[in-house]
Amino acid sequence: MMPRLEARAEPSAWMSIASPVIAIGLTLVAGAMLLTALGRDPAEALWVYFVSPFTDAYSRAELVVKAVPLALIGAGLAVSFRANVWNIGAAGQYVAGAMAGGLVALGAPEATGTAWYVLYLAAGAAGGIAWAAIPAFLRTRFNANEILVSLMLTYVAVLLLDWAVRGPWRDPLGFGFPQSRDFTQTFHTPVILEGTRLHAGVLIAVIAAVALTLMMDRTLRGFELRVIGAAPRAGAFAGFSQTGAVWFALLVSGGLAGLAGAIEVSATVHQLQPDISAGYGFVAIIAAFLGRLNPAGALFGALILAVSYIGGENAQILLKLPKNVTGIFQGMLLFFLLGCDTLIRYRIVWGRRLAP
Amino acid sequence: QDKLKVGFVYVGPIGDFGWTYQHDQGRLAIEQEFGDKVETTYVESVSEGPDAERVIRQLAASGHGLIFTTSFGFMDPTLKVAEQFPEVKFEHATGFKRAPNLSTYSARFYEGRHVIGTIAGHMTKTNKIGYIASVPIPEVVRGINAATLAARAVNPDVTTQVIWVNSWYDPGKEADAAKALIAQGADMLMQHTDSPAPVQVAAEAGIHAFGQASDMAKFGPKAQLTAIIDQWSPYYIERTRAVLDGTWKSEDSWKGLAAGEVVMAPYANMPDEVVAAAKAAEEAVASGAVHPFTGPIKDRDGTERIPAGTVADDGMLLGMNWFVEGVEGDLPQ
Amino acid sequence: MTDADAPLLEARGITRFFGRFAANRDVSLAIRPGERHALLGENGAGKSTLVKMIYGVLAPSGGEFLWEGQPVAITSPAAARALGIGMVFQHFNLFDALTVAENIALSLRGERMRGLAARITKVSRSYGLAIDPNRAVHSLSAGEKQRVEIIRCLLQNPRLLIMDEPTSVLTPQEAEVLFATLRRLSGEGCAILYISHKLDEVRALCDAATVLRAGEVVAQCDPRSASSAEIAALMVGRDVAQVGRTAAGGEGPVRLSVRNLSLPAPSQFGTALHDVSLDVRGGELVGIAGVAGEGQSELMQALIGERRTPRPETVSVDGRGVGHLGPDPRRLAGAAFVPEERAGHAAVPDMGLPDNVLLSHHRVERLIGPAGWIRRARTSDWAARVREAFDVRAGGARPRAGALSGGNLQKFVVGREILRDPGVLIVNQPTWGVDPGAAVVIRQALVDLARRGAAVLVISQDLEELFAIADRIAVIHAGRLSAARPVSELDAETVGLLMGGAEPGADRDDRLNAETVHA
Amino acid sequence: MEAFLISVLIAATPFLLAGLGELVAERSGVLNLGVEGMMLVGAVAAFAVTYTTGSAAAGMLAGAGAGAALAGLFAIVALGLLANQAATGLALTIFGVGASGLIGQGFVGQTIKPLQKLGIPGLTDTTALGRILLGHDVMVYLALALALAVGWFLNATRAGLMLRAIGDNPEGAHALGFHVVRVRTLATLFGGFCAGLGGAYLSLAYTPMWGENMTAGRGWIALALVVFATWRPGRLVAGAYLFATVTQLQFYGQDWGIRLPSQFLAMAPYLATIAALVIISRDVNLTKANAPAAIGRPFRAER
Ligand SMILES: Nc1ncnc2c1ncn2[C@@H]1O[C@H](COP(=O)(O)OP(=O)(O)OP(=O)(O)O)[C@@H](O)[C@H]1O
Ligand SMILES: Nc1ncnc2c1ncn2[C@@H]1O[C@H](COP(=O)(O)OP(=O)(O)OP(=O)(O)O)[C@@H](O)[C@H]1O
Ligand SMILES: [Mg+2]
Ligand SMILES: [Mg+2]
Repeated sequence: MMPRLEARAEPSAWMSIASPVIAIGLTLVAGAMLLTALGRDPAEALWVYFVSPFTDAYSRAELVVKAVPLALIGAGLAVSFRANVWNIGAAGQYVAGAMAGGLVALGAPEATGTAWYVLYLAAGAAGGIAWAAIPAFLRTRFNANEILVSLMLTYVAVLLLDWAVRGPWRDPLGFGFPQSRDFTQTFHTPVILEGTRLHAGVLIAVIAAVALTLMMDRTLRGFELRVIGAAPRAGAFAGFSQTGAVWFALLVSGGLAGLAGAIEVSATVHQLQPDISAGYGFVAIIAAFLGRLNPAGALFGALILAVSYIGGENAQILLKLPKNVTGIFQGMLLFFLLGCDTLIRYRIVWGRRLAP
Repeated sequence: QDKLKVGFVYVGPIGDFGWTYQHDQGRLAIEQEFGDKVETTYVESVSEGPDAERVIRQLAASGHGLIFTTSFGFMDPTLKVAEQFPEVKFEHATGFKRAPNLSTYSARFYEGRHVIGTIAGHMTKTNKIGYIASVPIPEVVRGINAATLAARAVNPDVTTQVIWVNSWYDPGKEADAAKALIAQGADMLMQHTDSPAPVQVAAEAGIHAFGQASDMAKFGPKAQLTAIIDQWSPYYIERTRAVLDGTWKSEDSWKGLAAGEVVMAPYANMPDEVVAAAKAAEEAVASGAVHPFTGPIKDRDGTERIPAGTVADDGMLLGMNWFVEGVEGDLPQ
Repeated sequence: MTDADAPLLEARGITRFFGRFAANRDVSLAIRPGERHALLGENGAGKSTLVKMIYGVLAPSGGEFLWEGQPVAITSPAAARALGIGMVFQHFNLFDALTVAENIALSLRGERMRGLAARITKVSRSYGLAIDPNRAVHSLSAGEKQRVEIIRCLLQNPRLLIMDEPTSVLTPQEAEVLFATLRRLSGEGCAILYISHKLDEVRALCDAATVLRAGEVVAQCDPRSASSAEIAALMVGRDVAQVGRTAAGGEGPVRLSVRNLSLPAPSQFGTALHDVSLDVRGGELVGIAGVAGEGQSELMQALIGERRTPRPETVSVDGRGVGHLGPDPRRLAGAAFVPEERAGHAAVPDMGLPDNVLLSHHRVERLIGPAGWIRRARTSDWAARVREAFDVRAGGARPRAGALSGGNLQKFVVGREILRDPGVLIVNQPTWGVDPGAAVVIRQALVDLARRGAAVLVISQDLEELFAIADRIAVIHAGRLSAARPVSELDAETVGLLMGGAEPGADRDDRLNAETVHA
Repeated sequence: MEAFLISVLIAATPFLLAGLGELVAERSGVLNLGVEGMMLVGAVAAFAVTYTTGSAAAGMLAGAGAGAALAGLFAIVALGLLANQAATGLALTIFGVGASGLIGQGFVGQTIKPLQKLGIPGLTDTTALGRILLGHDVMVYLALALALAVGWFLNATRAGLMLRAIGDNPEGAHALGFHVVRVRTLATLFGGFCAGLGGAYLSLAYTPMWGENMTAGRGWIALALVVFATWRPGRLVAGAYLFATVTQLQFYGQDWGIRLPSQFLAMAPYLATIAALVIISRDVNLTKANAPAAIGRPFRAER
């Protein structure tokens, strides 16, 4: 007897809480099977993956450090996806933000004072916004698919950064290696917990996510984006501008991605180099979906992903498990989550229901 | 019970059959050599960005006594963690920042390039060497120059055509670049990228190529003349032993053919007299009789960079960002 | 081994659940060859559900079908077609991107495309339903689309033809052609199962009727010998009131004025508007008649402000030119709108009723506080008032708009605008697919609003409706609007001719030219 | 120039294979963004099987099968459980990258015999045209044949008609008795099959080896090509060759003395894609004409 989906009269409130829990549970089960197949003790391996990152203060701080850019980008993407605008190029906007920030930090080596740091962050956001404005313009003006345009621009941004740090921005004292000069102390995001790398960026991420959540749920602007995402013609009837929504969604998500780039660079590596992005832009998409396209939820999604990353590193160190297992875990988690979310609006029935 | 834990941080996957693969071979050599006395760990595909510091620290914190970080981009994070863990010994490849518990090491691959340049100078019929280059850093530029100088010493008509692929590892791009070079008339392919794709292309086109990082002969048994093998095992074994013996101290190691860190794969597919010339060149460099960068050397604008009778010092080598005469292709400044 | 006396198709005790909800319960009926059988019932009575089961689209939860006396399991539309059952769907079931011939080929098994075009032309000629097999379906008018659906059935030589509300998109004249076709078919022995809300039509055409209410059969009757009022009472279970009309009040001021409105077609599938002009005075209800796809949606878009013109004076509300403005300023000027499609245009199905109030009222009813903050309590309050005033029934305290039945959602979107007491109300298809009971409520509300001094413009394809409520009627055809004339000077025949494009300056060729110019 | 054209023909082949598969899937209304993941898994499976069995044909099939298997996963989640197709596709890519790396661990640094070149003695070697057009491996021609076959299937067969109808209006197709989910699943599997073949081409012919992430973004380009081609197989062929030309230019361009930083040359394919998208999309009628109206929209059959 084949299982069927049957629509629920109303979305299940219970399932919307339970779904991520079930998804994580299923990931654990499937993961355990995979680990067993690889000849590992699943209990130990799962402990390393999912518990060990919480066991000491430094690791806990690192979880947050890893989660900050994911959360910032993910929160923006949640807004964008809700408006049915598919910004897949956050990685490019992240790089553009880091470069724009770099323009300030490298251009003003003598600068001191918080104002400069704020200017630096603003430049980062502006860089992301500028990069996101390209797909926004091409979509609204020429109807060009924003998924593909933003994606292609990611490659362009990465190559541009590569060129910059090997060319004009190369550190003259760096033996020709591809990296810029170090940012001065002015442009370091302050550490907020001594002895760790936990930095003030986390505050920005939390504030941004909460603010965006309030905007989406409580303000006309958020309502507008939700309406246009859910029923574009109703948006037109309400007098909301589709073009405006595309611009807004891309600029907000691009701006946050750019901000994430600037923060990350100024908090961890303190200089520009080709490899600053570490795939954040792409993975943040998962964070947004894990948070069910709710900006505050993206905080949670980012944290889960951070656990899977750091757990994955620990698994390499402690269990000598290959890195690829982490990718498989992330893929599975997303599959299960997407699958389980179906249960919010549908129930599974086996065979035909003949009577109520 | 006092096992020494040795950690490795890799920039790529151990499956790249190039840079990271060779470092991992070095790691395995340590296990071979010391057996029960050591335990090794590696973390692969660590991006050179924000993650590196955490990974290195995690290794230090989990009881590793010796940690090799095997890419230039790990320099600052390694230094930072080294400051936090004074009892742990760190070894950073290809960098230039040191600390009491942080050594740096690299290998003089350009010595190998001198040898393959010599071979190419003898073997080329079209007088054109194709060079698949990854990214424009001094390490790569130095290799191009060393090979070109050696080839032109044998045959002044040789030119080297460079194509940048902007990647250390992208088989498709490397193959495409190789084909483009062959189309341009190159009958010797050199590469400073990690995949064996160019050797395969050479094999297919019936021309010759030089392997990179590891012996790629099986990808082109008829094509590969030799390969420059990154042989990290002697250094890794030596440094591990030093830690075990308590004799480790911070230093800068930059060794080449003489120390067996740069090894030439078996010479093949060439006449005996070329083999002899290759061996002679190898021998001369290893013994120190010949330095690949001996003046007079002009860059391709005609400016004399190394005057007659002098050899380039290490500082010049480390910062090399100009092409010698005979190299064609763009060099970003 | 068929029983000669057995009905062609018999349904016995058919039941169908959607979740816990029984859309059909113990439904039995029988149809004989050559019979023209009407299936009647208010919205949601279960008519479409029943015929979908007969056609194999849905599977019954219980009960059985007999074909010529033998039990059959109709497991798929293909199985139904193999038996000789053809169906014309309530909502067109055509593929816009494909040609007429391709659309038809899809429902014919083992048919060669090559000979098909010729057969289509032949059959369509013989039934007087001319159609070009090579045209893309998206370029067809609604009436033509229906022809395609019918020809699709005819080519299968059906023995039972099911038609689910076929005439809602036809002019009276086109409907006549259809009835002639159906009579001829039944004369040839084909049974017809006919669903319609238009009882006069049913009484003229059908010789048997089954009435459903809330999924159950409540009556079988001969429609020829019952009055429309009697049948309607059977359908709803009580007497259906008539819309009460008082004569239009004296000459009020012009509150809505449209002046020389022209707009190119929005896409290759749309209709261009040509020089549309119209005045609606306060206190008056003006109707715009027309078959589907003649520019009604385009006109509606232009009136709402979803599409604008550079010149303000093309649309004026209470003397203020708003042609260049969007929906919100027009609402602020005193206008209110109800577009045709309730789910997805007039309302967001996935949102609750308060959010759907916000949709059109966010600016005009001060539902938004400082900094764009939504005033939740006020909004909910508004939604509750609409529900109460218009008897909008829905399960649950906070239902999604999409969970409301069509009629209830329609009452909500109409009520939402009327409760604002707008000076100008423009409604497209106010009671489309709504049952007689709910329709009366809505129509009465429109008339009452007009009598309170508002200018009400109703666009409708339902002529009966317009004659019941409008003071003046204009006809839209090929994007042109005729002059509005008082109902007293009009009859259905005249309007029908106008709808078919009979009157000056607007014949079909002209429409084609217009389309090519704007394509 | 001759070598350039040959390179273009070869470089276009994986784009063409993966693009055709995605085109068919999208025509049925399925947007599968997981092409990159399916190509990678195809590449590793093809290599592994060819390495162990020595048969390139078996490898090709294995690659295609592995791609289809991953597509099956997509079908379960996106078509069966109605999950958001864009997100499911991204998950598929992440999963595919990880899985291919894990499977490929033992095959790094191994070699196989490259795919046999065809060639007509006398013709292939003697003339430039012969060298350019003839004498490639069988997949180069198979990809072209596949394009013809897909074109014929979509435009001239009843099944193709049905597939297009489903991509246009799944509800309507369902009411006519077509099995929407079944057809979409098959189209998705075909998409995975072709993507797997495209991956297999990389690891068996283009560069006969396995390396992690060796597709290097080609799956994404294939996706862009489908839009560029406005969902038409003929245009997809043109697009694939055009795109391969731009890709090859970055190497030959350095040779031909185009003095631009190599990074800018490397950007060219991406910028060209954007430019092409803009040119194609600005004409709404051109895109709309073949764009499957229901693309990406989940469908649930009620019966
Ligand atoms: N897809 C669905 N899933 C669950 N419930 C549904 C669905 N469609 C309709 N319903 C339920 O069935 C009821 C009737 O809905 P529907 O819109 O089909 O009615 P209708 O025929 O238009 O009725 P009305 O007479 O009000 O116009 C509603 O209460 C609704 O909750
Ligand atoms: N797929 C479905 N899921 C849930 N409920 C449904 C579904 N389809 C129909 N219903 C419900 O079954 C009931 C009967 O619907 P049906 O479409 O048969 O009505 P109808 O008599 O054809 O009405 P109308 O005159 O509006 O066409 C309605 O209440 C409807 O909401
Ligand atoms: Mg209904
Ligand atoms: Mg119905």
